[in-house]
Amino acid sequence: MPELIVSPSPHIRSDVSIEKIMYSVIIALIPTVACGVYFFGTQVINIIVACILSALFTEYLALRLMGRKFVMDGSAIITGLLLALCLPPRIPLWMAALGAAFAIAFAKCVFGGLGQNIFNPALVGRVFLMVSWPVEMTTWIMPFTYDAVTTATPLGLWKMEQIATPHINLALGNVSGCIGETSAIAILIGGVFLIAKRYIDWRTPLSYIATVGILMLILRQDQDPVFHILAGGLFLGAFFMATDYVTTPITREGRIIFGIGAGVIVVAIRLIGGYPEGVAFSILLMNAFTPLIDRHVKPRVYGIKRKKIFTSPVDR
Amino acid sequence: MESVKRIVRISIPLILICIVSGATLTVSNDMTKGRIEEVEERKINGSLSIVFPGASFNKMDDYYSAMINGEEMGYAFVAEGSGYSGTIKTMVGMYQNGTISRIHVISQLETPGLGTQIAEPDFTNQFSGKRIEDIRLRRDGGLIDSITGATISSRAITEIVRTRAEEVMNETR
Amino acid sequence: MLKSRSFRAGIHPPGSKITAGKPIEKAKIPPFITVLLHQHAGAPCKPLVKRGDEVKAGQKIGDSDSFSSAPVHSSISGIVKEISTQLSPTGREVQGILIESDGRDEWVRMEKINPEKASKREIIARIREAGIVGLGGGYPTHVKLSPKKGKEIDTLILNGAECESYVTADHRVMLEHSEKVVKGMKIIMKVVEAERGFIGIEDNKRDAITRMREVVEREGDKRIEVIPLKTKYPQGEQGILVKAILNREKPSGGHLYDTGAIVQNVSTAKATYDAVYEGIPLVERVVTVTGDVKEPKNLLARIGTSFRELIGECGGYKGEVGKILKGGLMGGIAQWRDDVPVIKNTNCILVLNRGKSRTPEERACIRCGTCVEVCPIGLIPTILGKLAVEGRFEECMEYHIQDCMGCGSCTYVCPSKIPIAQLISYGKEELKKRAG
Amino acid sequence: MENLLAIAVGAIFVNNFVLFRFLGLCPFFGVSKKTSSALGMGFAVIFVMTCASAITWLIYTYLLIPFEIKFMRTVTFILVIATFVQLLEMVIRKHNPSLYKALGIYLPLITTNCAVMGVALLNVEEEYSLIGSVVNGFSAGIGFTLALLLMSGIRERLELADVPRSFEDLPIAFISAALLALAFMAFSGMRL
Amino acid sequence: MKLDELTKGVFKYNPIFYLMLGLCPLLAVSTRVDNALGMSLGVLFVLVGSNVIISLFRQWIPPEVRIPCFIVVIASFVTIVDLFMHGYVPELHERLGIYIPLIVVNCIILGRVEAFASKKPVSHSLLDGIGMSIGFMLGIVAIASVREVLSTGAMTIFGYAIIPIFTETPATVMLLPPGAFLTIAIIMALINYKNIRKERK
Repeated sequence: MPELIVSPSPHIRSDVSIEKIMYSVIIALIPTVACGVYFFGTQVINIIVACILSALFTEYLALRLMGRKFVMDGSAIITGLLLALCLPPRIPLWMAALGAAFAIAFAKCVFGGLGQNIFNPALVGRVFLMVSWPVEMTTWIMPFTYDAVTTATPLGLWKMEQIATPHINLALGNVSGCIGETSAIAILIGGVFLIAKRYIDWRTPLSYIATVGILMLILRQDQDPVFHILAGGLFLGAFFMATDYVTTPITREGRIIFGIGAGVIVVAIRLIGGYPEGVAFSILLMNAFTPLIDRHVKPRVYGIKRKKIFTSPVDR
Repeated sequence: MESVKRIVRISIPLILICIVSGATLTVSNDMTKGRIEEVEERKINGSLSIVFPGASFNKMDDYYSAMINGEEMGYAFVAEGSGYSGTIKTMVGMYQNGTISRIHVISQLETPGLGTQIAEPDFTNQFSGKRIEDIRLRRDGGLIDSITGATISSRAITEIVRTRAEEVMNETR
Repeated sequence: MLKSRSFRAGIHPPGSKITAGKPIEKAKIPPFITVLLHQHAGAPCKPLVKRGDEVKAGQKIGDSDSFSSAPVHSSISGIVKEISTQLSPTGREVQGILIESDGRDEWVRMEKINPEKASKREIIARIREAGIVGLGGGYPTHVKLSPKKGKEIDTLILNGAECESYVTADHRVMLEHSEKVVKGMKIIMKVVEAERGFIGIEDNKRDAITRMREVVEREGDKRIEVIPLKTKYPQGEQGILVKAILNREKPSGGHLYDTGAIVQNVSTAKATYDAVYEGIPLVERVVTVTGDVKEPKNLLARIGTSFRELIGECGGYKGEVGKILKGGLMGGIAQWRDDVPVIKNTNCILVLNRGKSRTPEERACIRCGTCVEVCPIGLIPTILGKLAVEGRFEECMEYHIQDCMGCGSCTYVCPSKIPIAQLISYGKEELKKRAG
Repeated sequence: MENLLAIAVGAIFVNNFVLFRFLGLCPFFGVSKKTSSALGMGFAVIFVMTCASAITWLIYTYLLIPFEIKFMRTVTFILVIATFVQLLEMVIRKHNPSLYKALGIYLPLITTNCAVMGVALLNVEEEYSLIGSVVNGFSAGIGFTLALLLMSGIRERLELADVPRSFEDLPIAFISAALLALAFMAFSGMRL
Repeated sequence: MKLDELTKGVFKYNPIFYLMLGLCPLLAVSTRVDNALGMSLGVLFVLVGSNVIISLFRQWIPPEVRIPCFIVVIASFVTIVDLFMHGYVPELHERLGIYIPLIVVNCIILGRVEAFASKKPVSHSLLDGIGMSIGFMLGIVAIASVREVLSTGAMTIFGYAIIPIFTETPATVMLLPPGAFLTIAIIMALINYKNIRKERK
C-alpha cells in the first residue's frame, strides 16, 4: 500500500494557468504586430525585440536582486510587446529598451513582481518615454514611407488642424501612429479572440469604448464619434491594457466603472487637454483609482440585501 | 484679577517679540527696498533693450514708446496670455508700420525641454521682421514654423503676440 | 421539457460520471464491519453492546440521550469484537464498534407503520429510531424535520442535483427506486406540512428526470413537481438549490428554515420510505466506487464496510494509487488510509492515481477575478484568502467571510493554483476560535 | 472676473497641490495608510484651506496693502493660520465632540502644513479676487484630498503585496507617488 | 561631546533621510543644484538664527504661547531672507518663488526649535542648527545633482559647468515631479538596503 496523498478539497483544478493566459494574449496580439510590420517596415521588429529582451533581462535582474526565482511566465514579454506597440515606429532602439526596463523595474518589480503592481507597466513605460523625450515620442511616419518623413497622427491632425481622417483608413490602419494602434480591425480580431476564450472581460472594453463614443456624440456635434473610437490607441488600450488583470478592478461591477471612468478621461484629454491622445493616461489614472473601486464596489453577497453600492469608510 | 495677570504675563513676551520682529523687518525692508525696485526695473529695462537695442523708452499708458535719436521708432509692450501650462509673458518690440522688431520671453512655464523652446532664439528670431498678419503658424496660414511636438505652445505664443500687437496698433493709430 | 433552472456563477468541472449506466449491485457481506458511533453532525452515540455480544443486522447498537443525534445499527449479524477508537473517513478519530460477521445475515426489523394513519410525532420518532441522517450532508433527519416554533415550512425540495464529478449514487437510486423516493418524499411532506414539493435534478440526468416525472404522474400528486436544473457545480448545495428553484435566499447568518423550505437528499427520502413502510433502519446505502479502480461500480454497501473491501470488489486499484476520496472531486475528503469504514453519508469512494493527485505549484495571484466570477455567494475569494494569510481576520469579516460555504469553486478556477478555499476556511476557523 | 472653473480645474488637476507643487507632502505620506483617516484629513484640510484663503486675502487686502507693509505677509499669514487652526480646534472640541473625534486629531497637523500657507501665498501672487481665492483654496483642498485618497487606496493594497524589503513603507510610497504624478501629467495643458 | 550636536544632523539623524522632514522644498526646488544650494543657504540662515534667538530667550517665553513666539521669530528670519534674496540674487529669488516664504512651514525648523533650541543652551543650539542645515543641504544637493544631471545632460552651478554636456537627449522626466519622487525613493531604498545588509552581518 503506497502512502496516500492527503490534501484539502477540491482535488481537481481547471487547466487554465498563468502561462496559458499570458501566451494567449501574445497570440491575440499577432495580427496587430503583423499590421505594424506591414505598414511601417521591418524596423518595427527590431523595436519589438528590443523591448521584449530588455523587459525580460530587467525582470531577471530585478528578481535576482530580490532573491527570488525567475519564472518565464510570459508577463514580461507582454509588457515589452505592449510597450513596443504603443511607441512610434521610428523611435531609437535604446529609448525603447530603456522604456521597457523602466516599466519592469519601477512599475512592476519594486511592487513585488507579478500580480502586485498598481499601474500598468507598459503604459508607465510609454508615459515615462513620452514625458522624457517628447520629440522622439511624437515623430510619426506615414505608412509605407519607410524613411522617417514626419507627419501627424489622425488625432493630432484633428486637434491641431481639424482635419478628419476617413474611417476606412482608420479601420484598416493605413494611417500614421504608434506601431500597434493603427489598425482597429487587427486589434479587434485579437480582442474578440480573448473575449471568446474568456480570458478577458468584455465589460471593460465595451464600457470604455461606448463611453468615449457617447460622450463625443453628446459634447461635440461637429465631430463624429466613430472617428474618435477608431482613431488613436483606444482599441489597443481598451482590449489589451484596460483589461490587464493586475491593475484593474477585480469585480465585474468595478470593471464597468473603470471603463466609464477611463472613457471620460480620454474625452476630457482629447477635447480640452494638452495632448491629442489620452488613452495611456486615462488607463493609468484609473489604475490609481482601482484600489478604491475594489474597496467599495463589491458583488452582492448571497443572503444580504444590497443597500448601498458605496459604503463610506466613516460608517465602519 | 489673577487671570488678567496671567494674560499679561503670557502676552507681553509675545507682543514684545512681535514688536521686535516688526521693527527688524521694517529695517530690512528699508535696506532692501531700493535694490528690489531697481531689480524689478532692470528686468523690464533689460527686456526693453533686447527688443529695441540702443533705444530709449518713454512709458505711455500700457506700452512704451521707443525713441532712437529722439525719433519715435516704434512701441514696446508686454504681451501676456496662457500657454500650454501657465502664463507666457513676452516683451514685444514693434515698428510703427506694424512690423515686429523682436520678441523676448520674460517668463513661461511650458513643458521643460519641449515647450520651453519657445523662449529660445531659434524660435523667437522668426518673429523679427514679420508683419502682424503673418504672425501665425504656417499651418494656420502664417509664416512662423512651429516647434516639433510643441504645437500648442508655439501657437499660444504667436496668438498672444499677434493679439496684443493688433491692440497696440489700434491704440496708437 | 422546461428550461433548466440555475443560479448565478458556479463552475463546470468535468462530470466523469462513468458509472451512470451501471445498475446498483449488492456488495458482498464483508467479513467484519466497523460501525462508528459518530457518523453524523451532532452528539456522538454511546455503545449499547459490549465486547462478545451477539448482534443481528438492523439491531440498534449505539444511541444517545441527545435529541440532535441519531442511533447507529449493526448492518450484519455477528459478534462484537471490540469497541475502540477508529479513524473516521471525515478525518476525525471516533469510537467505533468492530463486528465480525457470522455469515448468516440474520435481520431484525422494526414494526411497519402506515404513514397515512400515523401521527407526525410517530413518524419523526421512527425516522430517528431508524438512524436516518442526511445521506448527502449527514445531518440527523429528524432534527431537520423539526423546525423551531414560528418557522413556517411551505416547501420540500428533494435534492437530486448530484453536481459532483464521478458520483452517481443518487442518480441510480432515482432510476431504480423511483417509487420509494416519491413515497418517502410524501412522508416528509406530511411531517413538515409542506404545501409543495420539488425534485431538483441536473439536466445531465435526463433519464432520471423522465423517470421521476413518470412516477410522480402515476402517483397523481399535484403538489410534487420535477425541476430540471442546469448542470453546474455547486448546484446541489442546499442554499443554492433553494435559490435556483424558489428564488429565495437564506439570509446571511440565518438558517435555511428562514426561506420556508427544507432540502432533503433523494436517497434520504428512500431511506425514510424503508424505515416507515418496511421498518428497515439505515444500514446500507448506495456507494459509487469509481475513478482509478479496475471496474467502477455502484454498490449497495453495508454501512461499516471498509473502503478497501469495496475497492477490492471493484477489481482493485488501476495503476499506482495516489488519493482515495470520500466524496467527489470537488468536495471529497482525502483519506489517510484505505481501511476506513463506510459511514452513512459516504456517497462515493473515488480513487485517483498518482498522476492525478499532484497538487499544482502555487503562484502569485494575478487578480484575474475568475474566483469572483464563479463564487456563487458573491464574495471576493482572493482578497479573503490574502487577508486570512496575513492574519487580518477582522477585515475578513468586512468581506463576509462567514457567508462562504466552502464549495471550492474559487480554488478550482484559480489560474495561479492558490488554494483559496482552504485559506478562507482557515480564516473562518481562526475567527471561530477567537469568538470562543 | 477670473474664470472660476479654470481656477478650480487648475488647482485640482493641472497643478495638483501635492503632485505638482509638492505642498502638503508630510501629511500626504504620513496620513495615507488608511482610507478612513485620509478622508478625515482631507475634509479637515479642505475646510481650513477654504477659510484660510478668505481670511488671509482679507488681511492682505485691507491691512497689509493700505499700510504698505506687504513685506510682513509671511509673518502675518503664518500667525493668522496658526491662530485660526487653534481656535477652530477649540471650538470644535467644545461644540461638536463627534466632529472633533473625526477631524480634530488632524487639526494640529495642519498648522505646519505647507499646503495651507502655500495656498494663501499663491492667492496673493496670482492676484486673485476674494471669490477667486476662496475657490482656489477650496479646490486646492479637493485636489489634496483626491491625491491623498488615491495614495491611501494604493498603500492599503500594497499592504498585501510582497514589496522587496529595501522598498518597504516609504520608498514604495514615493515610487507610487512618482507613478501617480506621471499619471497626473494627463492634465498638463488642460484648459477650459 | 559638542561635536556630536554638529555631526548628528549630518549623518545619524539626517533631517531628510532619517527624520523625513522638509520634504516639500526638498522635492520642489531640487531641479537644479544652484537652486538647491540657494534654498539650503536660506534654510541655514533661518534655522541657525531661530535656534540661537530662541535658545537665548528660552527662559522668558511662556510655554502657553511658545509656538506663536517661535513662529514669529522664524517668520521674521524667513522674511529677511526673502527680502535680501530679492534684492541681491533676483534670478535665484524668482526661481525659488513661493518656496522661500514657505521655509516658514518647513518642519525641520519648527521641529528643531521646539525639540532642541527651546531646551538647550545657545552653543549647542548653534551647532545643532548648523548640523541640521548641512544635513538638509547634503540631502537636497544629492537629489538635485541626480535630477540636474539626468534631466539636462550636464551640471552647471552658478554659471560654471561642473559636468559638460554628455548627451543630446536627456530625460526630461527627471525635471518633473515624477522624477523628484523617483529620485528620493531610490536614494532611500539604497540607504535601507545598506542598513539591511549591515543588520544581516
